[in-house]
Amino acid sequence: MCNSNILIKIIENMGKNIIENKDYLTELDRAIGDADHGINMSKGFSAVDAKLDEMSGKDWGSILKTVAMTLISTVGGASGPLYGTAFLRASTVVDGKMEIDKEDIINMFEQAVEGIKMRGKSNKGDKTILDALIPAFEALKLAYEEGKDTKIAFKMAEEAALEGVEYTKDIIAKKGRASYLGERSIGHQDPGATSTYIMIKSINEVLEQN
Amino acid sequence: MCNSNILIKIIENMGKNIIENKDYLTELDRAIGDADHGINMSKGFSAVDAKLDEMSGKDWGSILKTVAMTLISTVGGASGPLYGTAFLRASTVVDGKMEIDKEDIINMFEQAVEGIKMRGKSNKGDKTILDALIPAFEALKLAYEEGKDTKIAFKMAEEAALEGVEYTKDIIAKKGRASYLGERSIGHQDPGATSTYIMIKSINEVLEQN
Amino acid sequence: MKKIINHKEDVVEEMLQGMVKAHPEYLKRIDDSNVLVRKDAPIKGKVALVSGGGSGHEPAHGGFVGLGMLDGVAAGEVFTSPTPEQILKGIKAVDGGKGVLLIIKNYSGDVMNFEMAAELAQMEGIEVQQVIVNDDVAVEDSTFTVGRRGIAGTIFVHKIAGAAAEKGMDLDDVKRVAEKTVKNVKSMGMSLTPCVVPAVGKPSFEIGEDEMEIGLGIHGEPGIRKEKIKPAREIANILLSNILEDMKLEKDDEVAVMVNGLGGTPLMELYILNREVHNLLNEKGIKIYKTMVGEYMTSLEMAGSSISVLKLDVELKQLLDAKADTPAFRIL
Amino acid sequence: MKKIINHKEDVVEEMLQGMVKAHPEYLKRIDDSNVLVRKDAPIKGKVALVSGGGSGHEPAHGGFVGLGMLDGVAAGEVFTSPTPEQILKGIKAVDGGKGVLLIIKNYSGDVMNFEMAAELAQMEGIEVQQVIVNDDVAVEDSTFTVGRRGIAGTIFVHKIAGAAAEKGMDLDDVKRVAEKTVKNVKSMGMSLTPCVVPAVGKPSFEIGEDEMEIGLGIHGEPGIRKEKIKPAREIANILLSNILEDMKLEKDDEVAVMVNGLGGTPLMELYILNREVHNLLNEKGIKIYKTMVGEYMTSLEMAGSSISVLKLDVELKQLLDAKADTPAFRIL
Ligand SMILES: Nc1ncnc2c1ncn2[C@@H]1O[C@H](COP(=O)(O)OP(=O)(O)O)[C@@H](O)[C@H]1O
Ligand SMILES: Nc1ncnc2c1ncn2[C@@H]1O[C@H](COP(=O)(O)OP(=O)(O)O)[C@@H](O)[C@H]1O
Ligand SMILES: [Mg+2]
Ligand SMILES: [Mg+2]
Ligand SMILES: [Mg+2]
Ligand SMILES: [Mg+2]
Repeated sequence: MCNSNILIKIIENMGKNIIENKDYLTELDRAIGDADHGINMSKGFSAVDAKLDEMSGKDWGSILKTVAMTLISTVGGASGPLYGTAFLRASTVVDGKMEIDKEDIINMFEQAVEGIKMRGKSNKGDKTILDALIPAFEALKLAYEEGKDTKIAFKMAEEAALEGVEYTKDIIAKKGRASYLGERSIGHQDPGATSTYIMIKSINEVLEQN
Repeated sequence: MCNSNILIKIIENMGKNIIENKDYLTELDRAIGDADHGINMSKGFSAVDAKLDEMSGKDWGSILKTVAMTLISTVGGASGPLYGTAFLRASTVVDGKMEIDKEDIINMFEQAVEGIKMRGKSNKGDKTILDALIPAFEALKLAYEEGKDTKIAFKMAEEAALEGVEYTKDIIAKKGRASYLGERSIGHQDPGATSTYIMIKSINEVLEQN
Repeated sequence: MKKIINHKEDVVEEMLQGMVKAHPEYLKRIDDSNVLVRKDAPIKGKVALVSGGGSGHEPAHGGFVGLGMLDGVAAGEVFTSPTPEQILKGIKAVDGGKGVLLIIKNYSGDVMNFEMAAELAQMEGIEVQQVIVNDDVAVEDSTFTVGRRGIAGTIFVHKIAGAAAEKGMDLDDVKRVAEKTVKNVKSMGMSLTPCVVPAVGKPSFEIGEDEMEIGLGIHGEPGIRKEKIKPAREIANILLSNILEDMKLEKDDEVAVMVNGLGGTPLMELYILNREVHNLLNEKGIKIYKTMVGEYMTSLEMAGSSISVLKLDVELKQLLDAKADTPAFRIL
Repeated sequence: MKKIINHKEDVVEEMLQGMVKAHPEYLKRIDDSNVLVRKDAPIKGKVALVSGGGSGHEPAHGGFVGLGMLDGVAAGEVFTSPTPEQILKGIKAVDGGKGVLLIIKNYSGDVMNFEMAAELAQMEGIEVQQVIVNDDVAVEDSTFTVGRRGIAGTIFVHKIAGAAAEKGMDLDDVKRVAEKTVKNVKSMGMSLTPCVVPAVGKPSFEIGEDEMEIGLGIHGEPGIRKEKIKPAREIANILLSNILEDMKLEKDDEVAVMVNGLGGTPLMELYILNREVHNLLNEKGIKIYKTMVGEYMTSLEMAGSSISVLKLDVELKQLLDAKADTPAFRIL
């Protein structure tokens, strides 16, 4: 159904949006972290960007694995292994596939979520990436179950991710550097959840044009 | 000529005078040292005192050697090895002798001076023990050469020692802790030269009564 | 900040160069990476041990690379985990075909990065197992960590697992003795002064002129409490009480003891503390088989010390005594 | 003053107890004296080596007692010479019938007390020789010393003379190689912070927040000058220039290098300094045969480092490489 060409466009757009939001993400991480999330992610996606040409024409699994390995070896900071694992797990679902279907999409997201939970020993409510990713996944799954098409499903995922980002403002961090601040982390939006949202939004932008 | 009984009395008197001057010597050492010369010497001579009985009836060499070894192992601080060496060297001159003569006296003093020079790598003018002991020895030797008797000779040695102590006030210290102070040692009397003087005076006090 | 460094951004790079220049007979560096491995790595047919973590704890961990201890280490920035690809480089450089055991100190970053590297290595066909060291009894769920932190007791794991690997034990057995060591070792520390991370430029925390912090972490993470400094005897008592409360030691049990300097405490004081530790353990009828006093896992220039107690059995004693030849620790 | 001690008057006593408790396989104490000797002393038919000095420089010197290095040491109060009778106890306890060599650091008190002990030992029929170590090129005729001071280069003398004695060389030959080592080794240090002698209770000298003192002595004796702290590269250059100006080294000469920590400087920084030392010596075509980086002769908690360069020949290399087994230094 979905050709891997669209994946290349999605990844390219993710990179564009992450890099555009570099300072924003960094400022969020200044408040409750070490002020480098934007720097880390931009470094990672710049490196990914440089590999877009060589990924062209490859299968979904190969592309996602390349993204994973690139992020792992360039991001620096917790988000590297976390997002890297997410992409790596997702890649195993669609290994060798040039075309994928809804089942694959759901499974990739599920694997991404499980990967981050396992790698970060974290879960919803810890004020992390997962507080955007898990609501997004649940909304996506629900939309598909209700028979919605992919574009609608992802729009709903994006909305849920945004709500998740908002939600992270008011809770205490239990994982990552923000957790070192204890109650002082309350009132601040989580950087990782924000970059997750940006990435999901980036998927939508590409789906709309295609 | 001189029986070793008199040596016992001399040593006893040295101990009495040193201990009486404990605070005085310590204060001198406070100004240009580490405020312990009186403490050191009193400790040494108290230990010597405890051995007076067992030294009674022994030969000159044995008595002086016992004093030497006792001072070495109890004085603590530079004056221990220095005075210890002086007494040790002196003891070799009169090893086994129950009676000694002027020749022995001169040789004992000479050995004491040489011993301290060798042990301390020092000489007259360094603002030390030797600035009392060398003048005392030279005065003693001169007095004997001029045919004076022992009591007179030692009085002259005592005077020379006192002059030497005075002299130490105005010179810069080149050895020992006082030398750490450089020019700030000028204007202060040397503790070691002072205890030397006290010891020579102690000899005289005994000679007068005998 | 007064340090003997050049540019603060270059401290780890320059330290690694300095280590290799100092110990060419022990260490080689993998290209320009932050990975140091045994000069003779990979050793075919031997289980390989990889460890590491943030820099700033020297001699841990590069100082323990060599015969009978570690095969390779990855060094992160000061007090920062190494990245997965650095660790993976280490794993690949030391893999002798019998598998690799990762010795990981329990800090979120270290665990995440080492586990990521393990997964990548397994994807490349290398068998990787891991143990997580969590010997610090001071706090549970501190900053940086879920559960207990890994501190100086890690060196016991390096030694014992290293000896097991050196004598040809297989990966399962090397892991088994490593796990046994982790289970049997408990530690706790205290600090008198903070340290200064070069990139930060100022002290890592504040402490009064007459205070000590009990249970402080090796990156300066908060401990149990600050209190007025006490004599060595009471410090030993506080630390040992916490340790012994956690271990179930009985009269006539045999232990190994480590009195570890955090960097700024003179060796004289570590020996004074050791005297207290021995006296206290002797009072309880606990037999001390071996003692290590010195700087094993430091925190830059922090003044303070940690005490580790390792409960021994026949196997652990034998592995503890086995020959070792590394820059920082040797047994003939 | 923040230290891990009990009563300040008991520091040396308690440290000695702590050392013996830590290293029962290496050390024994002579009664209640401040003398530590090899567990297996006296070794009949072997020249014995005795050293020591003030406490506060640990691991020097008790840490170097054992096979291939020292037979016995006498420990004085902090930064104070041991007394002649302590040293004599040491001489008598280690005398194996082939004579004793005293290794004395050049400080007036040490020289006086060790020479006094030598004289007393000779009176008892023990053959005693001595070497005086004066490797510090920083100052001539400083406080405490006539001529140059003995600092970290002393450890090279311990090792080389120790190896000579261990292999059965006679007293004249052991003294010969010790003298050769003294002649061939030059050192210089710098400090960033003072130390605190327990009995005194306050810092041994003052130094600005951004200053270093070049050529400071290990008891805090004045150095050449205070100046603004410089990067490691320049520190190495200053120290090495002074050292090399004094030695006559030529291209292709082989040396051993020691980068010694004074107590409070992290090992990371010592390795960074070592990198600079190696680079500078390499530039001059001088070959570095062996490097030692760590705390060998400290000054309590003083931050700083000293560099020692030892010019080698075939004999010195062989003795430097020889097996050694002591608490603080081992070669397999
Ligand atoms: N254990 C974890 N599980 C999930 N997400 C995490 C975890 N730890 C950190 N994160 C995410 O990583 C983000 C910080 O990333 P980044 O700043 O790049 O790394 P670092 O914290 O190492 O500097 C946090 O905002 C959080 O969302
Ligand atoms: N090298 C030396 N030669 C001769 N006398 C010396 C020498 N060094 C020190 N002294 C003497 O020792 C005295 C100090 O003795 P004392 O206070 O007991 O020892 P310390 O200086 O070790 O505390 C000095 O006043 C000086 O007279
Ligand atoms: Mg961050
Ligand atoms: Mg970061
Ligand atoms: Mg004095
Ligand atoms: Mg004194």
